[in-house]
Amino acid sequence: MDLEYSTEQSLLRDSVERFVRDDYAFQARQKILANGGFSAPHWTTFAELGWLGIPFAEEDGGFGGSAVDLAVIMEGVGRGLVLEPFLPTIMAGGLIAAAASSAQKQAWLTPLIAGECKLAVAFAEPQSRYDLADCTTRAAATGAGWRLEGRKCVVVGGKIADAFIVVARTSGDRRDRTGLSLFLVPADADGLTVRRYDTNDGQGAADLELAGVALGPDALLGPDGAALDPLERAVDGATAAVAAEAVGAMAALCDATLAYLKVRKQFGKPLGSNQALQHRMVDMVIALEEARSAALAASLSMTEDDAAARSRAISLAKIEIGRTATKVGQEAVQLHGAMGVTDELDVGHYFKRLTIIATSFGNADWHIRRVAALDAATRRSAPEQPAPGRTAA
Amino acid sequence: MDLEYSTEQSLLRDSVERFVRDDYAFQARQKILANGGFSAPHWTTFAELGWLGIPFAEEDGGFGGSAVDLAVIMEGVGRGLVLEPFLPTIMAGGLIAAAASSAQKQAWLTPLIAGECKLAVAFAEPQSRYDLADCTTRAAATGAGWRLEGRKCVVVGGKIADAFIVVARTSGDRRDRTGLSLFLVPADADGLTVRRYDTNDGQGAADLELAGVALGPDALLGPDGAALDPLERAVDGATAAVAAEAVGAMAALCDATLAYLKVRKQFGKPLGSNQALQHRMVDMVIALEEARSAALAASLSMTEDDAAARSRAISLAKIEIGRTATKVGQEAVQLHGAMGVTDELDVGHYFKRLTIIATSFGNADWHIRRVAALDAATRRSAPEQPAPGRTAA
Amino acid sequence: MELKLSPAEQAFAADVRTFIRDNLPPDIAGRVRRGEHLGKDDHMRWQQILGRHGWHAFTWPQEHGGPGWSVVQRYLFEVISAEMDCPIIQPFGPRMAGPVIYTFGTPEQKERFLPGIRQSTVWWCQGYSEPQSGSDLASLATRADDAGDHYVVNGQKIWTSYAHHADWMFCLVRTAREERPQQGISFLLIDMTSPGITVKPILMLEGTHSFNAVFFDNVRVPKNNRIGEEGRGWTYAKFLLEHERVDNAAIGVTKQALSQVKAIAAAERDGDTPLIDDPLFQAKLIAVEAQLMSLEMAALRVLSQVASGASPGPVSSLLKIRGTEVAQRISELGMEATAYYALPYQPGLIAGQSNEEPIGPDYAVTAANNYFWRRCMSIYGGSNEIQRNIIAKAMLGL
Amino acid sequence: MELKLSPAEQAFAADVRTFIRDNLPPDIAGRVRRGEHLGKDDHMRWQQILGRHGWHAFTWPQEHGGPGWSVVQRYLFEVISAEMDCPIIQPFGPRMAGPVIYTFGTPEQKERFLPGIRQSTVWWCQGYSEPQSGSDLASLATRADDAGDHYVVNGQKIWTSYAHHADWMFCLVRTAREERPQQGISFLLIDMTSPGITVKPILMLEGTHSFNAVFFDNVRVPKNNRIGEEGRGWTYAKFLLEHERVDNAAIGVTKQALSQVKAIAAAERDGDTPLIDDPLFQAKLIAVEAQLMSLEMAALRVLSQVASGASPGPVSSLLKIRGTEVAQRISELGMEATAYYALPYQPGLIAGQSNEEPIGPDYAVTAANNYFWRRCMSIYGGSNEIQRNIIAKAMLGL
Repeated sequence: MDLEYSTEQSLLRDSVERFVRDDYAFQARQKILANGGFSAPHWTTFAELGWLGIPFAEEDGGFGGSAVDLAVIMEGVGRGLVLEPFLPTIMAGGLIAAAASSAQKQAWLTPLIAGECKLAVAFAEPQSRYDLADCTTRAAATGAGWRLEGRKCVVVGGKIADAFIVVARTSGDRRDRTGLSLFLVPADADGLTVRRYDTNDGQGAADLELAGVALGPDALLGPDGAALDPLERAVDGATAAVAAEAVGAMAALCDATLAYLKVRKQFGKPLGSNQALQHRMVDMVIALEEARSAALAASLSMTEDDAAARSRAISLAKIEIGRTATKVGQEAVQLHGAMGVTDELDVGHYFKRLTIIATSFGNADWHIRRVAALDAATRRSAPEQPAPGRTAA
Repeated sequence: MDLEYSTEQSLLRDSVERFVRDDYAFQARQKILANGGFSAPHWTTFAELGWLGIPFAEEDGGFGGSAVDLAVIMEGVGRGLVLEPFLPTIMAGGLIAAAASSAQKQAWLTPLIAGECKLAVAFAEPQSRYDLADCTTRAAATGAGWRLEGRKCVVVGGKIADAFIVVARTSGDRRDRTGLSLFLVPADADGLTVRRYDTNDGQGAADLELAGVALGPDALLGPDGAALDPLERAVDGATAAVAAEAVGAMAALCDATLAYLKVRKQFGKPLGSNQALQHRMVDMVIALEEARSAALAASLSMTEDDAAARSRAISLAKIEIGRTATKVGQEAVQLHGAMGVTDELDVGHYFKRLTIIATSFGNADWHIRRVAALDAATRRSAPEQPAPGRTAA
Repeated sequence: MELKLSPAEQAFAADVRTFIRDNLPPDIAGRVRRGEHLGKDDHMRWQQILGRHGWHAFTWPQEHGGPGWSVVQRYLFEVISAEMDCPIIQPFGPRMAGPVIYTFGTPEQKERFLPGIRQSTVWWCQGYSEPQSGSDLASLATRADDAGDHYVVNGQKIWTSYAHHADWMFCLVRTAREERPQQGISFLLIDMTSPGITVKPILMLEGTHSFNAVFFDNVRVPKNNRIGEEGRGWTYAKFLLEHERVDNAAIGVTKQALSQVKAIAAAERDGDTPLIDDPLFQAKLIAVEAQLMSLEMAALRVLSQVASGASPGPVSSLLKIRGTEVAQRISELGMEATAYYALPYQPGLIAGQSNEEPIGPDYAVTAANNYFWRRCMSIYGGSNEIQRNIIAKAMLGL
Repeated sequence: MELKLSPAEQAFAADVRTFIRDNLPPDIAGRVRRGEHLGKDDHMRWQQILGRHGWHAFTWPQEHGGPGWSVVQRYLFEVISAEMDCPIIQPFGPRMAGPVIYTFGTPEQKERFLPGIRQSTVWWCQGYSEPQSGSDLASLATRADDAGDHYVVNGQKIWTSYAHHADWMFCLVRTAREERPQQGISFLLIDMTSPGITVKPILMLEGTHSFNAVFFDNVRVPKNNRIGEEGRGWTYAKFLLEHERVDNAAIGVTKQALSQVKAIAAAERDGDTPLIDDPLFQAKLIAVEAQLMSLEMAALRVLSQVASGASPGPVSSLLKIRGTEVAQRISELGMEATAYYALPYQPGLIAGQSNEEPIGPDYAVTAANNYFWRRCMSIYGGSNEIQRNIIAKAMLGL
């Protein structure tokens, strides 16, 4: 057991913190937001600093980093409220790395790591809520490849993605756990309508309408019909990543709120001299530490071989992230008073991003249900544990 | 609409408050507790003051009072942590008043109002949790009357009851909503084993073992097999009553805690000068006011003709009582520090009683499920309400 | 004691329903129902309809031209209005400026200002908060210097709701420096078209424009626009604050918001199950409904006391705290109900100024927005922390 | 970074399991599992078994006769002990008196007192709190007057856990009045058999006896029973308090408590459904498990920092706050799970001194009791409010 950062991780953290501090101050961030939420020079920087290659194997041109390494970057992403679609691209890259042929990797992963293409994963559908198996988009084999019909929604990062990984059904019915496949779909494919739009957290997204999108045979990523497992793993990984992002955003809010309590005066003394506010600030900091621990647990669980154990740990962590992100976000706004509800202060923007994180990749209720289902399956397969009573003694 | 006490209600409240103040101070109450939880002189007082007749019709020898009148007494019962089985007796009396023949009323209700007999209602069973229809105790018609077999548990007030109203099944299966009947069973009936015991809140209870208890035909209360509706009404009424009791207990805790904050000194100043504790005291008081409002809503709903609407209002109120009783109880203990967790201070005893109230007649989860079930039934029978969208405009 | 409405109260409720059904413009009702950010015209059209019927200043006694309703009638009017998707009546004229003017104003002031409030031909705003005096209102610094028959006002107000719509402002200014900050404050009525006034928008976190900063640069205000005595403005302001808190419970609007979230939850499907049948979401809805039921009863109890002549007192702080918390919670559930459709941001639709297609279901357009916006409820009108201080001091003697 | 245990750590864990399986008396394990109130004999029997194996003072370095375990080993030992239903090792000797004695004591004191602590032949208690000094420890008034080679102690301690079992007390007394209350305090070791000591029980709200009031009436305490310098007792006391808070997170015991509540919920039926399949109860269990998982990771992070030589500092306050809250919540769910069977009160069974039949299911006997008892967790060891003050001041600079 060892919970200290390695030297490499400490260096990575320093470089991320430096980028956020020097290049991503709130005013700079707002300018990027006003310009559509993307800075090409920043994307180049991400590639140059190696961030876009962190989680990929060295033989694929990456750095062979772990989920903890990714979390180090994501914490900076959260602290800086970074707008560029880093995570969507990394998530798509992860699916390619896991499932693609070497030709496909060459075609997509290599330019991705080089910062030459931005991807996004299209998994949600209008009726699906958080159920990854709830998929009605269909892909039919044609002589020449595949033909896709259906609709995907709220594809985060889709506003500026060059291509999408689209989850489509090659067999089975809506909500079947088998029959899902992954397809690489360029944003300019014929028959694909991309409705790009802004989101409340500034990240940007898109809805996709696939009306007979014709794709070659090389568009299929991984084995036909077996996409759910890698997709669940990718979403679990993305969940661990946004958990770390949430920690960064919460840390920024705690810092900002603490500073405000010290500086702002009311009734002739600093706000922070009010014990009631001190205790609430303490509760924010406790929540931050809990979030940090939960996010760490999530990242560490990504090395878990047993998918059920991994998903369970990710869900428990996401429940905590949901609770703490909501609490810290709401309290930071409240303790800032009227300033906290304005557009001009960064606090409201952190709050909105945390709100969206809490609702992404499954909200707390959804993850509670997932843990419950996993545990029920375990109980069915395991002998009953005796209740802690006298007779069992 | 009129939410002010009538003159009679104000007088009743004064008389209850006087009794609690003069005859039921904490030391006096502890003495009664040490003596088995019952004072015969007090019971006589209850009868003399008319409390035992409050909710019964004048033609039955009562005072024709409402649920609000009963609540006025119950608030005093809560404030004084009164131990005598007032509510169990009133609850049993209500079932008699609702279902009994005039001979049965003469035999049971008249002495009850006169303070000559104490009753308790045996509805729970070991497997039933809060489900009133979950009844396996059976009553079979014999030539000479009835024969009861089964087990009832945690009959509150049963420790010193002279007789029980036992819910037993005359037809149907466990959890059927029909086939339940009520039987009057004297505590000394042949075949009845009463296991009397103390409870955490000092009220005392009993478990009943009915091994071929033979009863005459006049033991059946009301029509054969149709007891669930009046039983639900009686339990709803008792729920409204303990809601008012909880308000009395919470008010006592708020008073005690506020006084302690003003008197107790730490670090050279009164505890109550700490703003963090002030705000928590305020939250206790807010919870008390919410509880008071919920309890009032519960009592007022008992005049509702529609049983579903009544039950829904009672359940909403009990959810609130559960939440506020837990909060006020826990906070009162916490703000009293180590004193709060001792047996010698009244605070812990209020806390225990509030804990038991929260778990009685259905805990919050159970009432949430009941409201959900009632609403689902309404939705099934009513046309769907349009969602507040554009298209519905 | 009786919760049921008397026959007279039932008849009144029926009248209100009929009037609203016959007179509320459907386009306005639609915008309210969809939770859009209303424009000045939406508010004014409806308020003037009410004004012509004598119902705009619905809390006023008959002697000042109000309908002279009982507290129960007022309550019914508010709840029914919310239920039927009426816009909230903007309080600055009829709930704030009006009562101060008819209680403390001169006969000339009454004659001059009350009709415009009753008819809703004049939009008022409230000049209280300043950059350096958030919850500590009495520390205000905007100065009104005596210049014979008028004052010269210099300074800045902030968080001024709808100053960009307003014709007049009622305003607290400092006319003298005294030992206690509450002393030396005066209460002025200021014509917003006066030279020297600049209004700058402050956008809210969710992108809408309700708040403003208002700057005064040598603004001349005639002395006969002062309410009551010079230096006693704090008294008049306090008179208002207590009434505002009871209003802030806003039961009717909150009940309607809960119905809407229930309707959303009935429309949303999780797999094949309506979200409203999901035990966890359902439990949260029911828990908040239970709290709202308590809150409504608490508000009715306060109204009942007010009707018997008692002052609402610090209990009004309690209603403000819980009323805002419950409303916020409901908006949070509304957002949660929309899952991923909480993300799309369509400001044109939110402002009702666009015909674009909603990205998700209709009801999702304003869901997150509404949640974000409602965070300000526990801050305005004296933050909930200040309300707790008030209860601790005034009610508990701590 | 790696959460998995190294092979050496795995081997250690296996050793611990084997030892406990082979040596823990089944009657004691049964009592722990049933949540009964343990007697002195139960504790002493197990602690002496551990002592003979060198594991009673398991946090001690080898130079003082401890096993010299790493923080990970200590953590594993605690978690496995809890999992296997070992009694909690009473901290007063090995976690409190011991470290103060081996850190600040004289060679004679070490020789005299440490063996009895390592072997658990002596029961220690902590004389800190006084009636007028709850969380404000430094305001203590118990007086030790200089009488040549000994002190004469007069005064009263309160909330003294297990003073009725104790052979010795470590005790804070006032040897001088100085300007700051923290000055003039000395740290004495007092033989509980000394003439003039009276121990009076204080019953807890749930009826058990753990706490006492201890009265000192001219008790003679030899000066060589004083730790360190006269007047510097506060320094030694503070050294202890920080360590205590990390322990107060008590992860192992809390994890075991959660398992037990899950087992109860699997055994309870609501209709035909096990309570653990009830969505609402399940959701509460899972929510608290999520929080416990965070808490465990937070404790491991602190341990990892301590292992690298850092002091736990104010983060230990954070663990104390959340550790106690989570444990309380779990006990609350355990009580809730038993529905009406939370009512029966069977003190004989709770004390393990009766063979009467439980009224309800076995597991219900101690469920409410356990919930009531655990309310003291957020009060003892410096109340959670005091911990928040510490964090605000020491960590946040407020």
